[in-house]
Amino acid sequence: MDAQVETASRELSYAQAIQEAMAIAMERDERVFLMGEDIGVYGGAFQVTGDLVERFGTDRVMDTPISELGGAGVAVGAAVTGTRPIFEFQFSDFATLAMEQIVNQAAKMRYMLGGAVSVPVVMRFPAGSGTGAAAQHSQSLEAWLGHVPGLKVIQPATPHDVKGMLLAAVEDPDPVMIFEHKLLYKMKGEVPEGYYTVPIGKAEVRRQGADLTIVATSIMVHKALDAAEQLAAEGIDVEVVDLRTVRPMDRETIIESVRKTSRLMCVYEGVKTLGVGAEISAMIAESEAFDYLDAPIVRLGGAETPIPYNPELEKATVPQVDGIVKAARDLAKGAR
Amino acid sequence: MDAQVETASRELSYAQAIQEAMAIAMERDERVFLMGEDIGVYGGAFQVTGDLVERFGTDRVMDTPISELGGAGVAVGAAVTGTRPIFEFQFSDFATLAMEQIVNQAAKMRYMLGGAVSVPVVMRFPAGSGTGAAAQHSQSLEAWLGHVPGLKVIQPATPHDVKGMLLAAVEDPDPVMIFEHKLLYKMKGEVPEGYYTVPIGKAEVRRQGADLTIVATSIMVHKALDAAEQLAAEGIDVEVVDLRTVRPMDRETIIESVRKTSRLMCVYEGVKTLGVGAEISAMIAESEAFDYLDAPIVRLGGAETPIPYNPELEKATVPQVDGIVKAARDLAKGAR
Amino acid sequence: MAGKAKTGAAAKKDGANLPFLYQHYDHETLRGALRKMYLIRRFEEGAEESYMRGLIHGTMHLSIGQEASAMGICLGLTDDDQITSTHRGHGHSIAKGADVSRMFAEFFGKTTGYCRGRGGSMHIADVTKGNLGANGIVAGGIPIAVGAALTAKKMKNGKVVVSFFGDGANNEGAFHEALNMASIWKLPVVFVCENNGYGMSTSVARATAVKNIADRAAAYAMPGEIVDGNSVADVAAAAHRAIERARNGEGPSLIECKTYRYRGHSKSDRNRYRTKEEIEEWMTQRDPIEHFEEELQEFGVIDLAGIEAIREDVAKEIAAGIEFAKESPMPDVANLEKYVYTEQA
Amino acid sequence: MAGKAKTGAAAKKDGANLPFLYQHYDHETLRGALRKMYLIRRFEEGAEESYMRGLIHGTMHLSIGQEASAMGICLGLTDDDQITSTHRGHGHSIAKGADVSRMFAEFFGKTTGYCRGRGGSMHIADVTKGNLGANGIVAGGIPIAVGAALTAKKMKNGKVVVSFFGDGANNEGAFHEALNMASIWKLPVVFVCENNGYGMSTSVARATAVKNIADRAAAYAMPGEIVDGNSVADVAAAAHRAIERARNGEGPSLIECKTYRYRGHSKSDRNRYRTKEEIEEWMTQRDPIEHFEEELQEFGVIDLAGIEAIREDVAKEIAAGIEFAKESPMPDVANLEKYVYTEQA
Ligand SMILES: Cc1ncc(C[n+]2csc(CCOP(=O)(O)OP(=O)(O)O)c2C)c(N)n1
Ligand SMILES: Cc1ncc(C[n+]2csc(CCOP(=O)(O)OP(=O)(O)O)c2C)c(N)n1
Ligand SMILES: [Mg+2]
Ligand SMILES: [Mg+2]
Repeated sequence: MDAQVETASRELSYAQAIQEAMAIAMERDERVFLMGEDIGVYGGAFQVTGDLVERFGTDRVMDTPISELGGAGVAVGAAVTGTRPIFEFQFSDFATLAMEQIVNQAAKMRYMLGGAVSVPVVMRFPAGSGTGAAAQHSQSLEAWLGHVPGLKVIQPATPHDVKGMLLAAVEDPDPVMIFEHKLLYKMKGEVPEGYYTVPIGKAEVRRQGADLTIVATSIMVHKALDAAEQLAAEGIDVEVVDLRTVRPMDRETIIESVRKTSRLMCVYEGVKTLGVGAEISAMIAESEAFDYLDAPIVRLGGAETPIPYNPELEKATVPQVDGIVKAARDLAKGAR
Repeated sequence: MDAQVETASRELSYAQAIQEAMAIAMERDERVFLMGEDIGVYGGAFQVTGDLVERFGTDRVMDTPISELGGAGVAVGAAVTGTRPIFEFQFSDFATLAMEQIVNQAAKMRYMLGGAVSVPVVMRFPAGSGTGAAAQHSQSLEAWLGHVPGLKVIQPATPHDVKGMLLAAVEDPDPVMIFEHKLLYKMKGEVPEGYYTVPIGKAEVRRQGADLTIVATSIMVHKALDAAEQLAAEGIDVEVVDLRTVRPMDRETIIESVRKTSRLMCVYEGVKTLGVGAEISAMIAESEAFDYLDAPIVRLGGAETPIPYNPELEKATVPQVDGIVKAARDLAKGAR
Repeated sequence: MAGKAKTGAAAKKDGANLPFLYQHYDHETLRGALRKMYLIRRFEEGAEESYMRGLIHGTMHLSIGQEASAMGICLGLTDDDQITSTHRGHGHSIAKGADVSRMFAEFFGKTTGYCRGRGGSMHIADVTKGNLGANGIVAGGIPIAVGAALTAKKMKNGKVVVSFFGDGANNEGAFHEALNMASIWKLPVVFVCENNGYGMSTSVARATAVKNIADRAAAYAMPGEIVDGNSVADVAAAAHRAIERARNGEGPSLIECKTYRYRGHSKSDRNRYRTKEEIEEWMTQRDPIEHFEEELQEFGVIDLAGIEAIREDVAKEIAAGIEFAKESPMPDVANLEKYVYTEQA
Repeated sequence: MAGKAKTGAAAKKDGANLPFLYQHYDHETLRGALRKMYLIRRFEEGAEESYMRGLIHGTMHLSIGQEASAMGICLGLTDDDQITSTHRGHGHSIAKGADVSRMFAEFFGKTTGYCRGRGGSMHIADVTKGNLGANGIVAGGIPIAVGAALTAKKMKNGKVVVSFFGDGANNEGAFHEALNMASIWKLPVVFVCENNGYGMSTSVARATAVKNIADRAAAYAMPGEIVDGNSVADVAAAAHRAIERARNGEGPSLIECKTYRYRGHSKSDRNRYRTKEEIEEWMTQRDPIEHFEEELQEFGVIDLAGIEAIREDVAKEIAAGIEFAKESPMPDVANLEKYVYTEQA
């Protein structure tokens, strides 16, 4: 799966895997440094940077003032002049303050200058609902950035992937946006030691299946896998594809899967309308795989509402395992 | 089509129609006022407000400093406390600076407060390419806002509609975002005198046809109609649906059309990936209309690139009549 | 809270040596202010405890230690005046007149809450009392306050708007843009920076180029005043001047209240960025409630028995509020998409 | 332009009565500066004419009348130093060493242009000479300049970064956030506000709460200096101080150059917001090139014949540049998506 030989591995949480990736990146390349609000002594709002400041010092683990637009712009300016900043937004929702620098500057600078520069900046966005933090701290905005040429947008779903993709992102000459679901931070998984990369732009089949393809993103990969287990007991054999990269999207892997199963369901947490699943669906509907489709393409996305505070309402806002099972069952029905 | 009786009409440009709508709104309701950069004595970057400041004074046609985030926030705060601001962004690209106030505040305030307030703000976004203004002054970002529950997002394509929809927007209790293609500003069309509204949320069939449905947005409606004329000469009978509203989307009209023609093409200027056409396509692919589809759903959207300065490159970036004709011909082929 | 001002003779009698607060407000109002400060503190302690017990989820930001600025400012406002608040907004909410029962209910996610369970702590609001809402976005409320002040000016309704925000917020672009507009348009708004020394873990010295946030007022050609944010009397005096100025059409002001939060930033704070001694000193030497109590006693506004009565009364109100919240119904999931848009006939 | 400084004896000989500019730079450098100012003006006149003739499309923002600030600032910079520029960036670009042929080629949309025809006037850049680019977003370049200065500090490469922006830009949040960060981190950056009195149609008085943009420097604890932006000598002296300060690790400065643009804001300006008299006065009484010529003659740096020679030379360079641009090839539409991402092996 990865270019590099994987050596020993052990269990790490998703947050630890990110931290390890950042430490390795900083050790390998002195141009790499971290910027963000409270990532130093506080360790980051989600303790992702943790104690890195003690190891690398305040010059390489830089607390910024609460200035998302300016901070992102500083990262862009630093990147374009020869460093490799990793910029942490405290919550992805605050990207709303920095869209100018992300979209008008970072994404377009190389193009506008006819190739004269590259902008090797990495931005990290803790995203998603489920923490009771309500409407302004729970959004999933990856679809916005996925709409922007010049950016690469990833949503790693496992500790293994987030480490490898972050290391790939740091080496990427272009701006890479990483959406990290907050509920994944504590999830554990096998993570190889040392340096390795996981390529940006490649989806991964997490589970082979014959009856139905679910393309899921981020935390929904795990919910889809849970649902697949339940459905297996009913005799419905689900293939689960982890999208991993929103932009550029891995058409081949998805098309191949749909060709095999003839049924497609997209599961994503962002608002359904114009969310990532809209693109997956539309991409298949205009591809050669269209001819293989035996049923409508189903999307399970976030409800058409801001994220509410009340935990029951909050859960109801995004796809849950039960809902995936039900929708997949309905979709698969016609197949047998 | 409209609730109100239409009286005499005459030709107006799209820009004049907007100006007339704003004047009527201000005359009808003293809570209505305009805010924006250089909308006063300058008349607006595209001369949309024109000489309104002479008629209504600087208190109701307010020049703001160059402060998009703050300006939008002021409009939101004014709206929530009892006025009806119409806020002009000089270019839609500058929405990138104000996404925080648009998305976190205006769109969510009613919800977060459990219905205790409404936010009747109107924001106007001159959008699109074709003016040689390059990457930071040519974007089509309606898909972003279309992804945000709490907002209404419209793209009127004709002078008639923009006047009626703007008047509807001003009366709407919720935030309405209007994307106005800059190349439409000088386009002329019949516009009824006086007050009338065109409903938000209703698509419009601009041309009846049997072989193929094109759902187009904004300026692409006109290109699609031109293409349809050419195709008619070849015996291909195209139905052209003007989407008009991105959010909430008029599923019924589109489904009905696809049911009739069995073929769907979406034409839009925004970047193809995750643009408005992705939603139209996905909506049909999961609807009952799926069963009527005789061919893949084709999307013609903007290229996966920032808008270049060079005029030939710029044209190549967005769908043009020739390309629509060719794609529609290919799509229709199987039909006969 | 609409503080009741003394009139004519009563005001004169107290003599000019008394601080403004004690000259300007009658005893009942002052006792009411103390009561509200207790209500704020006990509300937050109650919320904290409910959180520990798993009755409240999510996160919350407690303003314990900062009660004087909320109270001192709101004392000068009428119910018609408006405020915008912050993530640390419980104090502002209560000082502006919110009912703690409905606040608890909101924290418990209940339909009887101020936001019908949709908003929680970070979006607590009470528009009937002029509180336009807490805000999850640092500095997000500042432009909104300026917009509210624009409405006030346009409608000539005499309202004044106060925008509360923290020291961290002053480095946001929204702060800059909003203060500039308020100034050029001479809007009736008062900017109140509650400088508790830190934006999360980042001290003012590390985040802000100037020593005092009020030093930035000059960049917007408005008066900037620094006050002891733990002294109700000092805050109220500055608030009065700024509110009068706003009310008279003379434009905005910036007040910086130097204060301190006792608790961590939120529920995820390891407290590595400040010393125990520092916290200890503020808690023992500069507590705003203790300080106010001493003054009130000194000026004969209340005695120990009176204070005790307030404490008991507040404890009851808090207990009843929690009870109300517990008993209240949860929202119906079927109503998930309600309130996204305004229901139209 | 790396201005050549006089050394030792030569510097001394000129005596301390001369303005800094004439003490510090040798005659050749000074004549070079005049030549560049002509180059800027003639370039823009040439671009304007080409636009009228339909050879250039889109829009453009001419800096005619503002040449002294571009030149006076860049005189103090080496080729390694960097700048970020604005929508009104032709002067900065040329002053920083760009070749007018490649600039014309860019305006004509040709592959030989600085941006290979992708950027046009609003994105003109020449990174080999340290110009990180014009910017279509007002204030968009300011944080980027601070980032470049952060690189300089991290890499200890001795570079100084200048960020040009207009008076209108100073009301953007990006200005505020960027200046604050530059100050707290003591970065080697000089903020240069070219105050030409208007942001599009909106005068400083109507848009900005303070009279001078430099008044805002105090809010970021950095020196703020106001200079006659139409005097190369005044600009260069202030630039020298600020650049030295930056180079010595003492942190950022803000320089406000009071100047004026002769032309409309862009190609869509009805010019309703200022009077003919005002324009006339600046053009006839305060032209930066005329002013500089007078000084140069007064101090014996050049004579009329020398000036005439420069004019002719510049005219030739401009004509050749336009010719080059006309002759250059158009980009191939097949390459539309090139340069969106970095080509990787
Ligand atoms: C735009 C934005 N950036 C960051 C955050 C995360 N955050 C919440 S509160 C806070 C600190 C705010 O500091 P200050 O303004 O001083 O208020 P205090 O918490 O001290 O009351 C931060 C960084 C946020 N909510 N919004
Ligand atoms: C963020 C943003 N807002 C608005 C504009 C439109 N615009 C371009 S230049 C300009 C005026 C800028 O004024 P100033 O900063 O004084 O520069 P000047 O044009 O006077 O050189 C405006 C409003 C823009 N390009 N970017
Ligand atoms: Mg603080
Ligand atoms: Mg200007």
